[in-house]
Amino acid sequence: MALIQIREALRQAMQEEMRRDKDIFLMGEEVAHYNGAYKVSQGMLEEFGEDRVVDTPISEGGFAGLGVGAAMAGMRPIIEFMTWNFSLVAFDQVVNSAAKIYQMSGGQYSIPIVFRGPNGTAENLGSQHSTSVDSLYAHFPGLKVVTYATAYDAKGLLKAAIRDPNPVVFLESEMTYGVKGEVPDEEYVIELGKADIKRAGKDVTLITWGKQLFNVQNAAEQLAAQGIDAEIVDLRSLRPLDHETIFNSVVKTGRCVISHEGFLYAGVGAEIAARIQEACFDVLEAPILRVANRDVPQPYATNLEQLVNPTPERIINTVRQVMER
Amino acid sequence: MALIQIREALRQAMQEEMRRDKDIFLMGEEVAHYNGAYKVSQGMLEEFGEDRVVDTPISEGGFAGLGVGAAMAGMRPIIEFMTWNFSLVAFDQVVNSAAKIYQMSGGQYSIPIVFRGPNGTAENLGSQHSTSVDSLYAHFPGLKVVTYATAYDAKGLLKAAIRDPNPVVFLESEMTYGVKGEVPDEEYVIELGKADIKRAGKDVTLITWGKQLFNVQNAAEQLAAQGIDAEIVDLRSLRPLDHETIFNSVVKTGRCVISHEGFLYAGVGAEIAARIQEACFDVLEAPILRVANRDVPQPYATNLEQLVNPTPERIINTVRQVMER
Amino acid sequence: MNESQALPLQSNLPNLDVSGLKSIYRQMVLIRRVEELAAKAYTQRKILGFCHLYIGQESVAVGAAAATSDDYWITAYREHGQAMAKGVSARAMMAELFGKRTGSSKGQGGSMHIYDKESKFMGGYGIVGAHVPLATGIAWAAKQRKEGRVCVCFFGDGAANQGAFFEALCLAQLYKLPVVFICENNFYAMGTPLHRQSAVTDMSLRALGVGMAREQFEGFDAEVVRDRVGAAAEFARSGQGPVLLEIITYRHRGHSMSDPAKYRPDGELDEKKKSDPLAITKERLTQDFNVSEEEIQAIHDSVEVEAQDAWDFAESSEIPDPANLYDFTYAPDGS
Amino acid sequence: MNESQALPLQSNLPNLDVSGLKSIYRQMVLIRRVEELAAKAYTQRKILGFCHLYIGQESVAVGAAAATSDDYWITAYREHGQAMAKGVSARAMMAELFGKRTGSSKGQGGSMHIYDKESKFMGGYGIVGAHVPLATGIAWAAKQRKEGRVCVCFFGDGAANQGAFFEALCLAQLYKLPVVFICENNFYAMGTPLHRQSAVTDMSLRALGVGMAREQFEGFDAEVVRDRVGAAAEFARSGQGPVLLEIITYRHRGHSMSDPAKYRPDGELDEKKKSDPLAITKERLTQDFNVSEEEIQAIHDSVEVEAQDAWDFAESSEIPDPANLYDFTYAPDGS
Ligand SMILES: Cc1ncc(C[n+]2csc(CCOP(=O)(O)OP(=O)(O)O)c2C)c(N)n1
Ligand SMILES: Cc1ncc(C[n+]2csc(CCOP(=O)(O)OP(=O)(O)O)c2C)c(N)n1
Ligand SMILES: [Mg+2]
Ligand SMILES: [Mg+2]
Repeated sequence: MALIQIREALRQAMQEEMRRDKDIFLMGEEVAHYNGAYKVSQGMLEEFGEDRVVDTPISEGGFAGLGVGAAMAGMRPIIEFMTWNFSLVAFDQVVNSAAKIYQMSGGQYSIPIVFRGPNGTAENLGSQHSTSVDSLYAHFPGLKVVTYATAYDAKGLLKAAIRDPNPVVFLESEMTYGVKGEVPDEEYVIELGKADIKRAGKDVTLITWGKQLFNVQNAAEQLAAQGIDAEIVDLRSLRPLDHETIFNSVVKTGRCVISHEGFLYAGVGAEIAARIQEACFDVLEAPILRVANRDVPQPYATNLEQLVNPTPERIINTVRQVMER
Repeated sequence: MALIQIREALRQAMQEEMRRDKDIFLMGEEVAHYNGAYKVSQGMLEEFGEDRVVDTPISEGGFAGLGVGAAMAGMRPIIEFMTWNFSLVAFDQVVNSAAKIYQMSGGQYSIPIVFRGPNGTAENLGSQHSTSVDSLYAHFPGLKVVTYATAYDAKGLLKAAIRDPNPVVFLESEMTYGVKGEVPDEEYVIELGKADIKRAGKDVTLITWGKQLFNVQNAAEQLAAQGIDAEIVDLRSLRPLDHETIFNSVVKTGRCVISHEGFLYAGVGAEIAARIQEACFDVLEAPILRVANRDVPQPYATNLEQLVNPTPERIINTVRQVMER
Repeated sequence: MNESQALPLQSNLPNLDVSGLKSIYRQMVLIRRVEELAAKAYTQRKILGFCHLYIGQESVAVGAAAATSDDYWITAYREHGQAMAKGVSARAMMAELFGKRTGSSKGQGGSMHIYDKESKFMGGYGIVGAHVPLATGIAWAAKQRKEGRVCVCFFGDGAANQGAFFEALCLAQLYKLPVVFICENNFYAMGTPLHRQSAVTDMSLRALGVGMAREQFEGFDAEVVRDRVGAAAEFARSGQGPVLLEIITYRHRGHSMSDPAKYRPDGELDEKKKSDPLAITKERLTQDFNVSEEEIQAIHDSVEVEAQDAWDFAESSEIPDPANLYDFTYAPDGS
Repeated sequence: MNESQALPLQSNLPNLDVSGLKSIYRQMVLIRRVEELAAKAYTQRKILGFCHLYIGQESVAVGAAAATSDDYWITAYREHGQAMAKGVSARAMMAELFGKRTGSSKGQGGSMHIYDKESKFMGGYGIVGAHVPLATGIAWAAKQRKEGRVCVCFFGDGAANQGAFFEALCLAQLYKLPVVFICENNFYAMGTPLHRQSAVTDMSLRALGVGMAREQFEGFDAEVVRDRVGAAAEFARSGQGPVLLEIITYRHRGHSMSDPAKYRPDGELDEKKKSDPLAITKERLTQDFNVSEEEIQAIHDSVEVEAQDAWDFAESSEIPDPANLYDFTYAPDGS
């Protein structure tokens, strides 16, 4: 076991896979000579050279499309969006090219590509730099959507994403690249589509994913002190969803709160709520509640931003509401 | 009252508003000289001239942005996407420019713009031409999202959308442009944000919007013959949502099926289900079920496409499931 | 460094002999005949959705194929002719249009999405301009793997207004990728004539803004197309970078089967039909190569058989099996 | 028709007198000083998020403002200098950076989103290239309403690779819209030098592909910028169409406050500082207009007061009222 930063875990995942398979390359803005806007790809240019770690001009639609084309022709590109906000100018390439070519070609061309980069709110970046894209991509069959909170998950999931024969949207966070976690010395891969119980509990199920896990864990600790024993389901994979783990937990607790970053309306949380109430109708003792961003474009000022974000306090209050039913 | 096609109703809405306010103009591919790819703007070039009915090159991102800029400078553009599929190359302009400028500028610049065009599946157009964008846009605060099924609603809602000081995503359907309906001779405007009960009933609430209403009505008639009296709530406005009408209906019936075009995952239907189970938990006698596209990119072949689409048969079966609880 | 490469480039292709030219002619006749049958099938509602015919532009695809038969191709939705020129059989083509499981995309794609991995035909696409960046990626792969192949990318005059097209030009030139961009200028984007959609009507000028080699020429003569595309492909193949070709052509039919094409000025179509690609190559065969009218007729007869066979094959093939509905969303693990 | 307009264009602006030049100088000094204070506030965490300084590029905004004071402006996220040159007060600017309700965007926007309707400053934007199409719409409105105004649109060398930029050029040229596109070429897009992000390093060449008038020039001298932007604005204002200007400049600081800018070749920064816009205009004032060192010092003193006042104002202003959180999502009916 080694204690490493999440950015190192991600880097190791890419390095190990690139050493194994010379068809893999990393491409994006500032990934090579600058060593990555957030230093995720530090040193990779040096190891793999300019043909495999490639700086691009600012043209997300262009290089996302380049990646898809390269994947069709048999390579396995990793396309970094400096942040997922900028993927919105490449939206069509992800949802209409990457997601659909396998289908349109009647299964002739698979698209083994990973799109990755930081997602969601950081701090004080304003509304154009704070979008959570989770639900926008998870909406589309043909894509897989994966995220993580810990270094361990980051590495194992990214390796699985790179090996997957399908386009994977891989959501990171610039706020947690520096967070450290234990990672095994030996190789491991975490199967996509499996949620992880990050805390076992019996009173209420808290469902979350990505860095919001930290807020949820914080809330769960405070709740424990108040005598409420929460189970935390970290989805890790948004598409496909791990129904079994989700439903088993809710069947056990009978109560559920979903918390995630980004907008509530037609978010991934809505989908999970809709599925749970369908599958677990008879065991639910309270409505499923959600805690996400308040429904406004992200303001710059700190006091307003904190009001918008799904904080541990809001989670706690919501759980208490659910418990009081 | 006059019996007119939906395309005429839409055209009348634009014409009447353009006569009233010279700041309104219509812009898009083939809207002028060709009279519209689906003839919605037939004759408008002749009436209003080249400065107000404007053909564009194929550059949706460019002319969507042009519209937003013109709105900032005080005009009221109507931007036609030949279909909403093509808005995906302009996605950033809609969600990052149009939706956020009012907020980013601290309320200095409102963006009175309507983006309109046909949405969702037509027939045998393949996966790149069959996207329902409802949830992609409804996700974003700052946008309003409106749709219709009848000629009456089409006209009244489009007029309201044009008058609204905010960006409105207005979803039409090429399949129903030729469908006729009664429209009053005198002027009328339908307030945005109000759902409409298209059929009163007491056993189950069917929630829908857009041309899917026709499938739902078809299903409701068959259900009536089977002794199930369904209430149909036609949302018309997806953002903002008319909670009152939705919840009142579900409180009355205790059962709910939501049916819409497009993908299920993080669709608008998920949001509505999540909200209903939250607000109506105690009165629900069965889980809320959804009937939407099956979770695959739209195939070309007719037999597969029909399997994918949310048909009256699938709605009926789902309602029966809900009734049997 | 800031200047576009001077053209015309030199082509090293040997001249076509009579059998080569006959095969080009046959291919063009076959494309036209299959397209005519597609039009007929469309009116009978055996083919549904959008259907964009290539009639009038055959020389572009067939000429280009004669120069780049082992290279990658990618294109837009007006791709029936290109698919066949590149190697898709009339049967697989027609069956796809009919939505049958024997179609080139197993009935999943339809008219706008013909694919054939075998012949390196990387597909037809429906979002105007969006496939152009894919070409840079295909060329990227070809270059990295030192395949010596280029990627030929077709698109229309209308597509040359899309940001995706521009970004692809930038990337291809920056990385010196082996792409031959072919703008098929048929003077219309749906109902909009070129001069109302672009301030410049020489679309090859787009190359100037990124320093790319370029050439504009008339493409009604398949031999000329073969020569010029060959030259561009040689240039790209040799590592000197991409080329933007604008090939002037004309479509005889409407934009799609549902477009009556009333926007054409009177007489334009008749005028353009004087440079029908089939007539030009036929004249060359009969005048310069002394091919007899009987031989020409024999070509048409054999095409007729092949085209009818394709129809029959399509008609008699089975529709897709509903049991396979979910098989085309995700590639299975390990693939 | 297919050729770009020959430049340089003629400017009809009268020469600047000493008071005009002094006011330009003062404006540049003020921008620099406010930026320096912003840097200081950033290290004290009074300003948060991204913060891109304009130091080194002041002559571009201030020179352009002297030629287009009543026109519309729109730009990207490196816009503090442009906002102030156009009319945003140091107070409103600094208060926005501090996230206060007295800020130009009421604390909603922050560093990247300064707006001021009063001075026709249509905002700073964060998605590279995406604001360029907005400029065509602003110009569209100005043209329709016969305002006689142009829209000046600033963006970086890196932005000239985005599809949005290209589409905007196409539209502006097709509709002959009064836009002056100003590519501020500071030779870097974040850490990537120009020659690694574009095959051509003369970004004004982008105009050739759409037939647009263009000019490239050095912009360290505010007077030159005023003259050339004035000429371009006259051209656009007179209905002849848009112009693409590439103005060569340099940023003295990193891309943003978090970039140490280690990618610069040794000595480059020192070399570039020899053409510091402030030094150039100061020399012109003292050498050609005989302005005394005392007068110069007086300018600096008054700037110091104004900049410090802005800081104090920002610091002492109140943070936004949480009660207004939902007031900035939708404009109220009737507005
Ligand atoms: C992004 C996008 N916008 C609009 C359309 C609708 N559309 C389909 S073909 C076409 C015209 C394209 O013209 P051109 O590129 O010249 O090709 P041609 O049809 O002449 O072969 C348009 C506008 C589309 N498919 N995609
Ligand atoms: C679409 C998009 N991609 C990437 C970024 C991240 N980014 C912000 S500024 C920048 C560099 C821009 O360079 P340039 O246009 O030359 O402007 P400069 O910073 O030099 O003023 C990048 C890559 C972004 N904001 N938007
Ligand atoms: Mg064309
Ligand atoms: Mg720059």
